[in-house]
Amino acid sequence: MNTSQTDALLDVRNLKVEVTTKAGSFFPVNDHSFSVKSGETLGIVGESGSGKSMTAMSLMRLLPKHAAKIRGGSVKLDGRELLTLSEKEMRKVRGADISMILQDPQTSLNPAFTVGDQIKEALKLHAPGGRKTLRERTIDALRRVKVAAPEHRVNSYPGEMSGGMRQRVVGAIAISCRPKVIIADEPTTSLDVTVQAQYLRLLKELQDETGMAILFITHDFGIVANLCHRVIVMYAGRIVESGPVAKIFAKPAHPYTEALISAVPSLHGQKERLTTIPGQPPAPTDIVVGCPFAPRCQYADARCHSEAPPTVAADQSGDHTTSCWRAVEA
Amino acid sequence: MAEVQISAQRPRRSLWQRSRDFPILPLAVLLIVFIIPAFFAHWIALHDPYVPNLRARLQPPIFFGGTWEYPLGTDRLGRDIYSRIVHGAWYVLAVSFIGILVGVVVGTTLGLIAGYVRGWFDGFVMRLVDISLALPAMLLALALAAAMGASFLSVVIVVGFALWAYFARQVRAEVLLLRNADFVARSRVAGSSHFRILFRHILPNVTNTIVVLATLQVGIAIMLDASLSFLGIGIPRPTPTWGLLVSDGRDFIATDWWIAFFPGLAIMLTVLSVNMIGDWLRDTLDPRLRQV
Amino acid sequence: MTETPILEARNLSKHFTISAGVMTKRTHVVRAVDGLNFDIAKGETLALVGESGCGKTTTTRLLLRLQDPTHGSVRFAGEDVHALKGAALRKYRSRVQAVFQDPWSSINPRVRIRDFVAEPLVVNENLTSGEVDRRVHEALDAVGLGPAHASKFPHEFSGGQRQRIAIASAMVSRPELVVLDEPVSGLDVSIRSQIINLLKDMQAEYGVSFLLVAHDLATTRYLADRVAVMYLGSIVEMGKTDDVFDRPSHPYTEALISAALPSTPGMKRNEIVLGGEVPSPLSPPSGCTFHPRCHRIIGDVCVSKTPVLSPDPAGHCVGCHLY
Amino acid sequence: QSTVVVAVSPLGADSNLYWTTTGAFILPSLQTLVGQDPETGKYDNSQLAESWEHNEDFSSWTFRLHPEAKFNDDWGPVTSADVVHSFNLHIGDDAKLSGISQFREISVGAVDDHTVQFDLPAPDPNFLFSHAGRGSLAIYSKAQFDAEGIEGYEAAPAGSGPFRYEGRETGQSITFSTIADHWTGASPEFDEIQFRWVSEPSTRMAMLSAGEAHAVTLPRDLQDDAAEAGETVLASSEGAMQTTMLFTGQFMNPEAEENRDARSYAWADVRVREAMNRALDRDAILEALYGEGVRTLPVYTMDPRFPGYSEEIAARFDEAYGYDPERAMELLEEAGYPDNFENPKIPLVVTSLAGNPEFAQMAELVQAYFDIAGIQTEMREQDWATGNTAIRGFSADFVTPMRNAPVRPSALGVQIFFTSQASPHLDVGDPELNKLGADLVSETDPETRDAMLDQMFTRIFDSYAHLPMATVPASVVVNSDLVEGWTFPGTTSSGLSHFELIDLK
Amino acid sequence: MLRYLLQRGASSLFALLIITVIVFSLSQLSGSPVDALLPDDATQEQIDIFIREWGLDQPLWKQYLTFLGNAVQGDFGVSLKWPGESAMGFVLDRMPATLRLGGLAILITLIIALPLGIAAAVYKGSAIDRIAQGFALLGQSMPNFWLGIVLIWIFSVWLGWLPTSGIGSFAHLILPAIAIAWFQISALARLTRSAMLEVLDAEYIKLARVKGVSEWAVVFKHALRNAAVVPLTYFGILAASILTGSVVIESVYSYPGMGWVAIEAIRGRDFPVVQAVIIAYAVIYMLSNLLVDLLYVIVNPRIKHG
Ligand SMILES: Nc1ncnc2c1ncn2[C@@H]1O[C@H](COP(=O)(O)OP(=O)(O)OP(=O)(O)O)[C@@H](O)[C@H]1O
Ligand SMILES: Nc1ncnc2c1ncn2[C@@H]1O[C@H](COP(=O)(O)OP(=O)(O)OP(=O)(O)O)[C@@H](O)[C@H]1O
Ligand SMILES: [Mg+2]
Ligand SMILES: [Mg+2]
Repeated sequence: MNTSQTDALLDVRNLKVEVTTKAGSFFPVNDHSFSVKSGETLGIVGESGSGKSMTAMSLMRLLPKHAAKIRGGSVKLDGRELLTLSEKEMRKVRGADISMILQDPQTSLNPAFTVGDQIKEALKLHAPGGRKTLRERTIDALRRVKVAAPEHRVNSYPGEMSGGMRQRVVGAIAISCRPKVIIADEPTTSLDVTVQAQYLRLLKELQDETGMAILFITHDFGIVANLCHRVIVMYAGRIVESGPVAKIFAKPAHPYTEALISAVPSLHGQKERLTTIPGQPPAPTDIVVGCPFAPRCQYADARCHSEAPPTVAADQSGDHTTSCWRAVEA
Repeated sequence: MAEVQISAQRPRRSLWQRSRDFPILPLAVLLIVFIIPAFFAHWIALHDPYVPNLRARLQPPIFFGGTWEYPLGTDRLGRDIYSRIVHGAWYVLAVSFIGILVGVVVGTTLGLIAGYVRGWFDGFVMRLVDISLALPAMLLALALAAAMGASFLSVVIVVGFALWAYFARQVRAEVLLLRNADFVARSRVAGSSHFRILFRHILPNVTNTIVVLATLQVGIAIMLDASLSFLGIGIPRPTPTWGLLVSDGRDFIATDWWIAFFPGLAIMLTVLSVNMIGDWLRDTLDPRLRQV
Repeated sequence: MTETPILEARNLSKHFTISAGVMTKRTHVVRAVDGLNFDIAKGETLALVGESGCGKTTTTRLLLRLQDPTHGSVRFAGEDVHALKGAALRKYRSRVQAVFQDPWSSINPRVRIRDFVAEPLVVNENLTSGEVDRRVHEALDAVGLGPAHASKFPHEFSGGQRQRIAIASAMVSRPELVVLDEPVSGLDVSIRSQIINLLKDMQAEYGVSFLLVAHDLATTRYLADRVAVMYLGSIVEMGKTDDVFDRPSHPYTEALISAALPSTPGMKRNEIVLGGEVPSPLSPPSGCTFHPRCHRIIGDVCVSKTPVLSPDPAGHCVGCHLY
Repeated sequence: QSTVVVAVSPLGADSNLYWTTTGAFILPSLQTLVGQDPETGKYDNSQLAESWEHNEDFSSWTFRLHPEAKFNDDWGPVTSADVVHSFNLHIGDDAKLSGISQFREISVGAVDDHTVQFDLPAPDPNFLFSHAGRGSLAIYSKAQFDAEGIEGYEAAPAGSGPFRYEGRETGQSITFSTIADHWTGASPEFDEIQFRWVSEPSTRMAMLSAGEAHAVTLPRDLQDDAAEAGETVLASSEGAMQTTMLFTGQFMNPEAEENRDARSYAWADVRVREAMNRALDRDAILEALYGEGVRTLPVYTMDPRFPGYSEEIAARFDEAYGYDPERAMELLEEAGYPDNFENPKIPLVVTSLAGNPEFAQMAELVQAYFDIAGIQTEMREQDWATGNTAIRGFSADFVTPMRNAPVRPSALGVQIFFTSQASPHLDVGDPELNKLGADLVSETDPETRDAMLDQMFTRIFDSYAHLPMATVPASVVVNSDLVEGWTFPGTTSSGLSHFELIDLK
Repeated sequence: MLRYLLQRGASSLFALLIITVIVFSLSQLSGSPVDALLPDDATQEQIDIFIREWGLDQPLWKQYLTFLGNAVQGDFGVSLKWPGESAMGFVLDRMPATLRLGGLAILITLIIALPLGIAAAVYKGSAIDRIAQGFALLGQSMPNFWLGIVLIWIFSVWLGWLPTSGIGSFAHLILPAIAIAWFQISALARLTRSAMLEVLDAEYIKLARVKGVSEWAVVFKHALRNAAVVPLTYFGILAASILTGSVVIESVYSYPGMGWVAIEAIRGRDFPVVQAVIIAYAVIYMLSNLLVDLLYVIVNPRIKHG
């Protein structure tokens, strides 16, 4: 386990989020610890509902007000604790130091304002300037995300743009104040293959240019394989495995990761029958004893069903961890 | 994709699961002031609601100098207010129920067809909706009463007329969405006729809307009935509809306040409870309707 | 796989007229589908791939007779689909079925699973209710759901289970062709493979033909026998899956396949970067519609002349002036 | 400057041209020929006519005008020319006045500057009623007409009364100022009087309580409440109104050609009519409706103030009409309705739409008493017009409340409500009454007339031709902090008059 | 834009045409004006003159066409109850009074309902929300004439702050406006609350927060601009219900506006005025809906761009 990494830009320790609903309360983020360095891309993969977005929103401290509460842990950005900041201080951090690209380009822009206004608003909040300079910086931000004819596009409404273009505008808002960390929550799910490729390339270029860290949330292993340096795999609110991408693809330590990787048909390989994971993930409010993946795991034994596995190193290097009894035994 | 996941994460809870937050108190109130009186008036009334007792005129309610014989006091002709309210419940129930039924049947049918076939018929129905919204119900009621005389029927027609357009509009809007739903396409692929699609697939999906809307309209119907009585064009005397009771007692608000107060309270409690239950139904069955 | 085709689309076109805005009376014509020609053989899977808005869904809707074509025809077992009436139409309805993308909206939430699955039987065939039940249970069984589920309502099922139910309903009338419009893209990875396997099994067991529309190229490759690549309403390349994926001929196909991310890290790929925006079908470019973004443009001919889709001896068709 | 505010319910029509209204409210700035004593309601010369006389058979009437009478605003003295001019306006095509049809046959001429003579087509001993109680003729200034035309009247009609027309807000109010040195010597204690039309009684009551109004008209029950709250209820010195319930249809002559359905009316049988009368506890009903001190009415339209009043009938009232439910049931049984008069139900008309608040209650009370005797009724909410249409079309089948306000001379009333003479549709179809009615019109000998009227009332009384109710004074509630008193006879259509006599504190 | 409004205008005109048919046939259904307008003792001759004058002897369709032809020119004949006044002229005369009253009622509604609804949405589940919802429910369950009378007694009679009835000063408007607004406040507050809740859930609100935008700006700039469409749509209905409310309330407060005219005219069988007043109501409703359409385009730039 990579404890107390001194060079970590964003360091999350034992983060716990509780959600309370009428059906009961549960922890969609359960004791999460991870960190990212500058210039690094950390992938977060996991099934729908596994708590990826919750993790992201708790880092921004923008959890749904009544439903969810942070129940412990620490989030340090550049050594500064974010969880204890006042709301006002936190507002200064948002957008400026840590920013976010949301999932759906169709709905994440306000339809009532021009895209120029929406970019300008972010700039004005964190780097005020005169009308003219603001406008120039707005156009510049659009240019950086490769929007054609940015001088004209600033006056467009989101409704007049294509999905790919809108997602680039969302990107422009996120990077406009040159944040240190960007959280991208499935930014390409609804985009076409070709557009997606363009967008990912753009993100990479921007990262090279600014040295920002990216937390990339996705459930597409293709993206992880091509974009990320390290990855954490989540299942039912827990981190079940984390480590460098190459290692995890080469030798997944958790049965869930293993199954997930082999369940994806390959574009070029053989057409053998796909591996499947039987069953369904547990409902969030289900009370889980033992390993949450045990009911679907082909290796599960009695202990897996009765006792939750600890997080252990999967190999000697210490940068690859997993929580599985098999790894403990090994 | 986003949508899919949202629904994937929040599977529908069954009605039973949601019944935990059912508003018990409003239901109890409704039963006590509305439903039970409506059906069992003869058993629970203390006096004949129609027979004046000229010796017991204007008795105040109990605790205000009255007696248990007339717990809510008596009116100008010495009739027991409590018994009149209890008997009136039936008519209020009947007017709102039948009036809304008229509105539901007319509005839903037109809305369903308009939304499904689109084209000129849709345009025509929407114009009718405009027209009915443009003609204040109260004026129509007045004109109708002048034309055919006030009667139970005319009140029901007015209530139905005032409400159908809301059903038509809402149902149509929903049908417009539903007709493009995949399950409708699937059903057509399977070979279903338009009739079957409309009534087997689309109608069941708007019933929640209709039920919720109907519940929320009960209040409006009762209020309309009361206003009609106020203008002297409600259900004719001596039927003790609540609206008539309030409106008969309105002149005495400053002195013999109980004549109008208790029927008014009955209206208020009923409408309040119905609305609360309607709100709950809406939140439970059909959150899309939040804007109704 | 080169038997007589069960379905033939000839010069199939669908143009939509839309008004240009609330302010003007002008209208535009959207050529959503423009002059498609393709066949589907018995037991074969043909995949349609292409960018969003290129007309894939519209094509399926034409085949399913949910819309009428502007030009051209669809023949199923030799008969013009859009001219069918009465009993012949009912027959067609039971022989061609569909599965849609969204498992949440493709099942009527107010109908029991049994009734949903049984619908193609109930409306097209005269069966006793016992017979219907038997067939429904059979179909549910085939997709791995027990008969106990028949009396439940859709909201009691997960996305993956719903998609199984949708497949059961599509298969219950033993159709000869099933149109699959993005059948797995709404599902999580771990569930997705279950459905893909199921579809393969079904085809193997019943010999049904599939018309598959898919976003995900890997899935397409895994499921399809032949692929048709669409761009702005037209097919630009069509051929055996392996041929198209391993040796793409049309520049657009090349770009498309190169853009797909390999699922293992460290794999090299020569990504072809497409310039410009996806053009709007409202005003498609002249000549070859792909020419403004093409990296292998050869000259004026691309701008002025519409290429034709010409097959090579192996049946691989490409619509490009290069060939 | 002091303004007296009087709030009443809205009038049937809102106009300065009196003849275009049906005649409910005469502007207090205008005068009629004949006045009435505020205490006794007797005709007097307090208005424009100083004296009058008629020929032997009541067919020619001569009025002498007060020579000192003059119009306000310097429109000159009131002369015969003004009377003739006004009369011609009143019988024009746009005239809607109640009773104006009789006027149309009259010829009027100026004898001299201050004498006018009316020549009637038939004798009319009650001619003065048209000039006082009913007030069919209001005197406008010819000089103003000649100078300003009808527009002048519409803007501000000059009158000769103790008030000057100041202006109106249509539908809302009308204001008059007082004339300082009026030719009659009347001098109101206030500078202005404003009438407000307010339809909600509770709002009027609120106005009174809030001190916004000096005097308001209120329904009976609210009068009690107002009295309890310390306000003063002033009743008119004379009966202002009679109420009754009438059977419709020409039930006394079921054979009549146009009366096709009369046979099916239960009340075509005199026993049923008696039973219905016997079923009513009038004392209780009237107490509930009008409070104490209201007189029962032996025969509708018969009034002690007018010729034709019969002491004998009044004396027999209790015996013949007294409350006796047992007798009522016996009668019903005899008439063939042994138990519980099932069908047909008798429709009782309520007309709350037209704003007669006590009619609804009257109907409800009557229904309750009928019910005790086993007479089934149902309420029918119906306005006057619909009722009149039915009566005119001989399709009326209901019992309807009716009022006679102001109380007409007996001869006039009985004609209107019971014979075919004055109103072809309201009569009860009794050949005998119709004949007497026809004879009465040409009869001029007072004694014979008295006898004939007596005969008619006896006939009506004995055949239980209606359900008579009460003679009721007009009343007004005044704010006891502001108003000391006010005497008015209650003999006009609106009940109110003699505003100059309002006595402020 | 213009075309869009023209289109809406044309369909409104069509609706108006239908309304004229309804209005006309209503007057045909009811008892004859003869009995309403002539005294009980009118002679046959008087009746005949009347029938000829009013064209009551013509065939129905002819009567309708005459009616329509005149109606188009704003001529509904002369009032019967207010002699000397032209029917439409009389209604138009009263219209400013009603518009003033309705305008104030709308203003009160907006001033109270919008902040209340917004606050309830922003502080969902808090005390404010519960109070707002309680208030909303209460507002929807009290008969407005009853409220009107209670207000008179409290504020005019007992407290003596405001006049009981009538027209004139601004003070005269306050009570009736409140009585009319009461129900609308609850309806609009509920609506605003739910629209705001919907919008506050949207992704772009999240994005605004991610940018570090203050809560105030999130609510009033980002959310309200989008949520405003819903209350705006309601505006047309609001206008109609305020007009309807004015019928009863104007009667309670003896406020001589259009609603008062409507009732008095119907009671007095003044058909020309009844017809004029209904048409006038309909026109106001249609116009307010056109206004809403116009505002739509302003609030919601998406429409402008097709
Ligand atoms: N506002 C909320 N109220 C209650 N529960 C919520 C809320 N938002 C999310 N949840 C629950 O929290 C859990 C984690 O949700 P989260 O959105 O983090 O999943 P995710 O991994 O991002 O899924 P996806 O891939 O679908 O975006 C889920 O079970 C979800 O149902
Ligand atoms: N009913 C319609 N009216 C007007 N245009 C339409 C209609 N249906 C589809 N189109 C247009 O036709 C084109 C093709 O649409 P289609 O839905 O077939 O694309 P698709 O390939 O299925 O896209 P996706 O991958 O996003 O589902 C699009 O530009 C679309 O906007
Ligand atoms: Mg998420
Ligand atoms: Mg599609």
